[in-house]
Amino acid sequence: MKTLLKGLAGVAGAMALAVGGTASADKEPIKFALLQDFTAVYTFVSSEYNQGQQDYLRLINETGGVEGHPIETIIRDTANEPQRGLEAYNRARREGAVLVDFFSTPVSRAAVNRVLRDEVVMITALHGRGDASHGETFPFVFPMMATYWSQATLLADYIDRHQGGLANKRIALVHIDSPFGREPLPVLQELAQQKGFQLRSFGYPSPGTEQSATWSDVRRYRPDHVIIWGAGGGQQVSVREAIRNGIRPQNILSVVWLSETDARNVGGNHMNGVKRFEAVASGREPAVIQDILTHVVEPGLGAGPAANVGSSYYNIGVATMAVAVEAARLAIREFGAPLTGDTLRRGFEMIEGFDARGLMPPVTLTATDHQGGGYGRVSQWNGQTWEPLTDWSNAFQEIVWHEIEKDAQGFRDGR
Amino acid sequence: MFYRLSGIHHTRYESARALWPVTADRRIVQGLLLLAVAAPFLLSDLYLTSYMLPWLIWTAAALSLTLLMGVAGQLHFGFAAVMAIGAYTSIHLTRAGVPFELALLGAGLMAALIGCLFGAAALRVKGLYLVMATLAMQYLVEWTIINVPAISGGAQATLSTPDVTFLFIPLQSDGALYYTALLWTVVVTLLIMNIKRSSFGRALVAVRDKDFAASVIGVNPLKYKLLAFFASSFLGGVTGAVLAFCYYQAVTPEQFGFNVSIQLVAMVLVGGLGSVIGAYLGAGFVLLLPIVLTNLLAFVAQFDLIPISFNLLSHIPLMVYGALIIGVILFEPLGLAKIYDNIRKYFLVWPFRHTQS
Amino acid sequence: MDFQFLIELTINGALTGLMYSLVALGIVLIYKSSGVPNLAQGAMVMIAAYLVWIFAGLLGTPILVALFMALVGMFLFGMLTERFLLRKMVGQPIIMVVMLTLGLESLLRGIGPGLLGAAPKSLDLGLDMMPIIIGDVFINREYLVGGLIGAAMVGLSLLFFRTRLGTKLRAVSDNHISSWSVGISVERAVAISWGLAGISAVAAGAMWGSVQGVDWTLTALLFPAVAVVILGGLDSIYGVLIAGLIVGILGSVIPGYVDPLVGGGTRDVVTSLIILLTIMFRPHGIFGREDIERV
Amino acid sequence: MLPEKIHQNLESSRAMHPGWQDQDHLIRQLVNNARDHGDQVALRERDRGIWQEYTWQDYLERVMALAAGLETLGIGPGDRVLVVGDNRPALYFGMLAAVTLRAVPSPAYPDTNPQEIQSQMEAESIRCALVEDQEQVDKLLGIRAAGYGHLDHILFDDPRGLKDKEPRGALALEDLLARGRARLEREPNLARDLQSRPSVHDTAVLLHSSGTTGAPKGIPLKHGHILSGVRNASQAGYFREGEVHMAYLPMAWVGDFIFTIGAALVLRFCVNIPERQETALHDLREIAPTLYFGSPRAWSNMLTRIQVGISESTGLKRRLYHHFMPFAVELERRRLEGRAPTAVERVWRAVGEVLIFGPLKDQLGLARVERPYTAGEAMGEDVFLFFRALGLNLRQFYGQTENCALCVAQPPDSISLHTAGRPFPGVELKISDDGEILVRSDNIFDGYFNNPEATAETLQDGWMHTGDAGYLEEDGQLVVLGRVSEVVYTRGGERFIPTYVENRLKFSHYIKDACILGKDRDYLAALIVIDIDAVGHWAEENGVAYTSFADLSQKPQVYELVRKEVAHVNGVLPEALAIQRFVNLHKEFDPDDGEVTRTRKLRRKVIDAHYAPIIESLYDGRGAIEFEARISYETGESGTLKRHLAVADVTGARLAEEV
Repeated sequence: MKTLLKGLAGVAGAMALAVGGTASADKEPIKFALLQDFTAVYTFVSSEYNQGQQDYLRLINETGGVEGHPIETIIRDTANEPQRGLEAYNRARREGAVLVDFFSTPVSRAAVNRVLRDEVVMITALHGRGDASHGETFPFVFPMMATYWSQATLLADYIDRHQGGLANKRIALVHIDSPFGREPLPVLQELAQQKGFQLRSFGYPSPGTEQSATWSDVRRYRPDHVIIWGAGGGQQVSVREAIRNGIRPQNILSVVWLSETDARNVGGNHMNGVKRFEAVASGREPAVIQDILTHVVEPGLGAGPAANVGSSYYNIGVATMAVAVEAARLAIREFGAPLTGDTLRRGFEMIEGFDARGLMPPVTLTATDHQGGGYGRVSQWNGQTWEPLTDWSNAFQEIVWHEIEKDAQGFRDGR
Repeated sequence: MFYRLSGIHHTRYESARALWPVTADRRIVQGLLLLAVAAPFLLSDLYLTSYMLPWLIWTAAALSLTLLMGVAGQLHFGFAAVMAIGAYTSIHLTRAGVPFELALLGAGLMAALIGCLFGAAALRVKGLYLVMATLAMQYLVEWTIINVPAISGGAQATLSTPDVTFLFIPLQSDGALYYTALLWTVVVTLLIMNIKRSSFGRALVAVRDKDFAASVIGVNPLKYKLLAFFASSFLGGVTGAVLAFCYYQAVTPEQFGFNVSIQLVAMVLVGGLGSVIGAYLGAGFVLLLPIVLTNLLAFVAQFDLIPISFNLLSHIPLMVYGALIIGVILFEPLGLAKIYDNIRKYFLVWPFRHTQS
Repeated sequence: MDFQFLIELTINGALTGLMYSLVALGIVLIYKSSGVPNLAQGAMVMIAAYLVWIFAGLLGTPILVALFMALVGMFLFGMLTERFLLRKMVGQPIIMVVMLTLGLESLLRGIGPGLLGAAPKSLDLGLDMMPIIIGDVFINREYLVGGLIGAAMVGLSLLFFRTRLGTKLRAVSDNHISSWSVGISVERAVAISWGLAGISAVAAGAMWGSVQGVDWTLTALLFPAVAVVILGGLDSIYGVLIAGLIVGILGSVIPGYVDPLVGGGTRDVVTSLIILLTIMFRPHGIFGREDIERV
Repeated sequence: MLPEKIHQNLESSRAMHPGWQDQDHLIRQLVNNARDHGDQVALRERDRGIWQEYTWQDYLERVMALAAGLETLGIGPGDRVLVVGDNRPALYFGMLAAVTLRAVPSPAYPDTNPQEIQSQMEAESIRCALVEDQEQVDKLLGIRAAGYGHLDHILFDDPRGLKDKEPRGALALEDLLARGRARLEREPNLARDLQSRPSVHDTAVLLHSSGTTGAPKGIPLKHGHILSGVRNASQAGYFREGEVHMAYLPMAWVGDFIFTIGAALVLRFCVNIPERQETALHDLREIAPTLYFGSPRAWSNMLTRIQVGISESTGLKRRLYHHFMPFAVELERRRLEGRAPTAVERVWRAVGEVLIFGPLKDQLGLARVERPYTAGEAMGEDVFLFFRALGLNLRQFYGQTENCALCVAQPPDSISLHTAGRPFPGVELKISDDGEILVRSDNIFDGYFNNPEATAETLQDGWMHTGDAGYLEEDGQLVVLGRVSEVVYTRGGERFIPTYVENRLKFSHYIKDACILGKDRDYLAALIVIDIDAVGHWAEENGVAYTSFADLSQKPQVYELVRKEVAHVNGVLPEALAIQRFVNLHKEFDPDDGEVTRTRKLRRKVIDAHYAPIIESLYDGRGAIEFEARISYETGESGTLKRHLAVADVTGARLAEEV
């Protein structure tokens, strides 16, 4: 019985999707597990995001791998269901994955305890628990980009610096009515006290496809700025409703989840001037994207439609893998092969000022800070592309870290 | 062929109504139980923790629901909410220092109390309207959990399960978690089987078949409907707690969403309404089929034989799943249990086609 | 000010409600003829929206032509669904039918995004996004059009039931067996009602697709549509109209006043409560016929 | 009966059987069993789905209580007690209670018509009857109303329809039991007294000959006959202690008394009684007896049931059956011829045991049977081989009611197809000069009831004349040919026994009954009764539509089918004895019409009379006949119905087969 099952496991092991690679990468492969939701809730992001991840890893393999080690990916659909995510995780772990990316908040949350126990690195870029930035509490979890708290503070900071200051302003937070939508509330409330502005939150029910009543109310509040906090189809509805209700696009600021597709769906030039938080540069200009075009997309090795290359979510995917590969490189250099979850973690914690050749703000991860500083910038839709308005920066990190500490403490107490 | 029925005679009605009067069935059950007990030694941790464990727990959930839907005939499209109540109750109780064993009881009671509110609708309507009413209540419970941070656990809306012991064994190792789940599932299984052949079970069946008629023969439909909701919700609540502690080890509202309710109903229906073995088969089907399909497709995809997009590939399990549910309902409305029954009968009457006596 | 807010909420809510009616109409048409609660209507709306998008967005045919082709396509789709799936379910318990339509929903939700890509598609019907402003009241132009179409579809359905074919359908909805005995083909009537549900799905898909983009989230329209259907009565076309207005208005006005107090989106709560309260106090809805159960 | 008479009988019996111990009787066996094995289950009865058990103590207690009760009704030594009904524990208890009181149970078949019962009652001056249920009570009330005045007591077992409105003289056995119990309590020494009353020389049961020729004769069997018969058989290994036995055969038949009471008491059988006759096969499976007795017809029916079941079965199962069954039959045939199977064959047979034989035996409820027996008439070779091939050690008995049916049996080691076996130990057997089989032993009765002429004819010089023709093989095995009285001659002087040919015909599944004609005629011809189950099934399979038995029997396809069967039998008969023509009858032979006995033996005279026009047509060359069929309705009235019957020639077919 046991041998039979081991045989089965062997077959399963052979299921690991090889990204391929013809170059000199000939040492034993490093396995990354990209276990994401391709069919349920996050499909609006995950297809592009995952394409960026695959293309970048392909680029690495095509150009010699990580210190000669090729990277293999294990890609599975989890349909955003925790039990399927956990199955895929357990399987990937057996197959030797040292890094896992669920790109799904519920699945990541359900897996936190397991990755901590199994010592597998879990990256939770732009999703998952914000308090996972607390490296001591969550040694194997790496948000590695600005948490929602950092995004909120940065947007507030932008208003403060570039749009006439925060003091005595009326800010509306229009959010999807879910834990994710409510996440920025505490930091914004804290800021409202510090900076003396009015804040009101407006929740709309998920999935956010119908928000008209909410926006009538928002209009009545006569906000100076609206921060929209949603994801997927709800975002473009928010933008349309905001504009319909006479809110100038310039005064609409969004969480990171607002993309080219959303702009297309809003249609015309209605969205011109809408701002969003940006954790990673979009477009095809960054050198890494150029390399991908040359080495991966043009030879026909791309993982998806070439049109997606350079889109916001694609580039975020590229950035996550760029950081991960960098961490792997550092780890192998420092600790040698084979790479384990623990050495990879320490590799991550050695990353200093890494910007993926201009794709993203320089990120520095330490044993305590797994967020990497919470850097980002504000960009604006100009009808064609997202045009950066500011340099990479961060803001009010003390408030952010107050939240991080508080929730991490809660997590430690719960254990 | 494996069945030997001759010589089996009963001198009391009790033994004639025994759970497994046929030796071969008893052997099968014993064998399966033995395999289940030995599973931690036979299976790799992947199959133990990702397949066996959730399968057992979901089976317990499907069994709890089939008591209500199959035996008592009360449709319920909000059972995930009932399980959520159990899960959250148990976590908050253990966090407050209540021993796990009592917390399980509390989870069951709380779920049963609120579950009876669901049942209130059943006193008024049935069939499609009951579906809609329970569906609406599922939304209400979900909304309440999400919108009351004291329940859902603050900004992160995630509550990790605290370390607990069950019957003096710390619930830490995979084995301990597995055996706890196994124990619970066995308990639920035996309970449902015995309810089905008790007067309570027969009263429920009478209510299911025609509640007016049941009242004529002296079965109070209101009382039994509520009892059915109470019992089923109690089991569902405890199962929710077991799910949280033994499998997820953390609860978030998404784990008990509307789609989970639908999946539970699918388990019960695909398995076969009211059938115990069907709950096992249905839970396996609904829970494991998409996983197996996904892995299978990933395996096939690596050979690059089929030039289809990754996007389509990842949606195939969803389509197949939908198609199979349609298929089962169209071609075997009595579910997988009926298919099992057909296979069993095939051997039971071997070498004939029908029973001969 | 407050009064205007109320008016705005009411008007926009009413229009939204009428757009829900578009989705609900399909459910009622099918239930009326065959007693089948089609919980895949949301998915049919999604498929219809994808069809319109394929013709208009992908192939670039003019929007009216695209709509017409989608109408034909969905009419056939509805008929085929009835012929190959639902017809075999005659005599099965309601729960089986419900699960079958849910299975169909799963299947469709895999097919649409699976074949066409998961990212939302934009569907441009050429409607101006700017609201109509009357005094201080903003009226959503898309909702206005959608609401008018919704009302028109309901009206058309009512007229249709006065035609010869419609009379047959009415007879079928009254009693299968007696329709049979006077020579009306019940199967055909039921199939046609599915085809009509397909047509109403096109109207709903086009409108909602234009409002929120075309992707799987269109299936979520099922929930408010169910509320409309329950409130109006499962077999009443008038009910769709009236209940659509009520659900839309309540789902707009109540959250408009309550949301700021509780800081959450209460519209689904309102919808849930409408379903619950209707079922508890008037299970057969405002206009629905009450079944008499015999032992 | 007068005490002096009884005493006189006793004395003469003592003189005849000096070896019998006076207190060695059936009741003593019962007492011993209750004393030594009181907690063991003696009797089970299926009642409303479950099996009610009686231990030996229960058994004894009930018999004693009933005896005590019966005595209060005035039943005493020498009284005959009529017993009518299906097998029921209470009836067995009642019979033994009567035996305890030295009265004589006289069982009758439950479907016997009132006239026959009345003549039996008159012949035996019955005063008390022990019956099963309301149906039999009504029958007896009818007889009483018809003028039989001596029936004082009707004791019934099943109170349904009778409770609280008992007719005059009727009493529930349950009430009698209570009465007896009360009496036993009042008189502490009564039980012991009752137990010591019977003697081995008492008549234990009064059975009846089948009445194939003339009126039934009473056959009294004494304790001693039964005990010695059972002991002989057990000594030869035909029964063992503690067998599980199924009591489903009619209580009026000698075998049932011997097995269910005689052997069961001596060897402590566990006796099982089915819920109803119709459920007997199902109940058989629930019990899975270790000893099973079935008439050749019952075995043959069982085989038909299997074959019909298999032909309806699914492909794989059918193919497996059709592979393994012929294989095993062939193996068994060779084994009987003395050729041992090879190792490979043995292994393959073991595979078949798992796949087919074991499941089949399980389905039939014969999985535990170690001693399957048959007796009564000749058994078809294919039936015999089939069950032996299944792995059942099926063997044949040969005997008559007069010798407790325990006379000759096939020994376990040397079985051949055509012999009846060897005599039991203690049984002497010889063939008379004119070829009749004669037996002598302690289990042969002492004479017919009130019929000295018949007794003198049968018992001569201590030898019983069986009336069967036969011969002994060199190894001492007996071959039975048929009734001596049945030997007849054709006009051409060919000697034959119709039954022998008929039995060969009946080996076909399609033929239920046959009557061979030819005595003083030019050639043999046959009246055929088709088997409605088998032929009906065949018709369904072959798309032959039919409405009724009569319709089916006249279908040309059915004639063709029967013709082949007849031609096959002709193949094993001497040419001069070939059946040349036959008619398919439009109905079955009916015991109510007197055409067959209750045990389905032909009454040729009746048949000759009933079917005279048909028989004539068989010999006058006509191809068909219009027949005025006589119909008996259940009310007892009769009418006529015109039937068109075809007459078929076999010769042509036979020639065709030879070509």
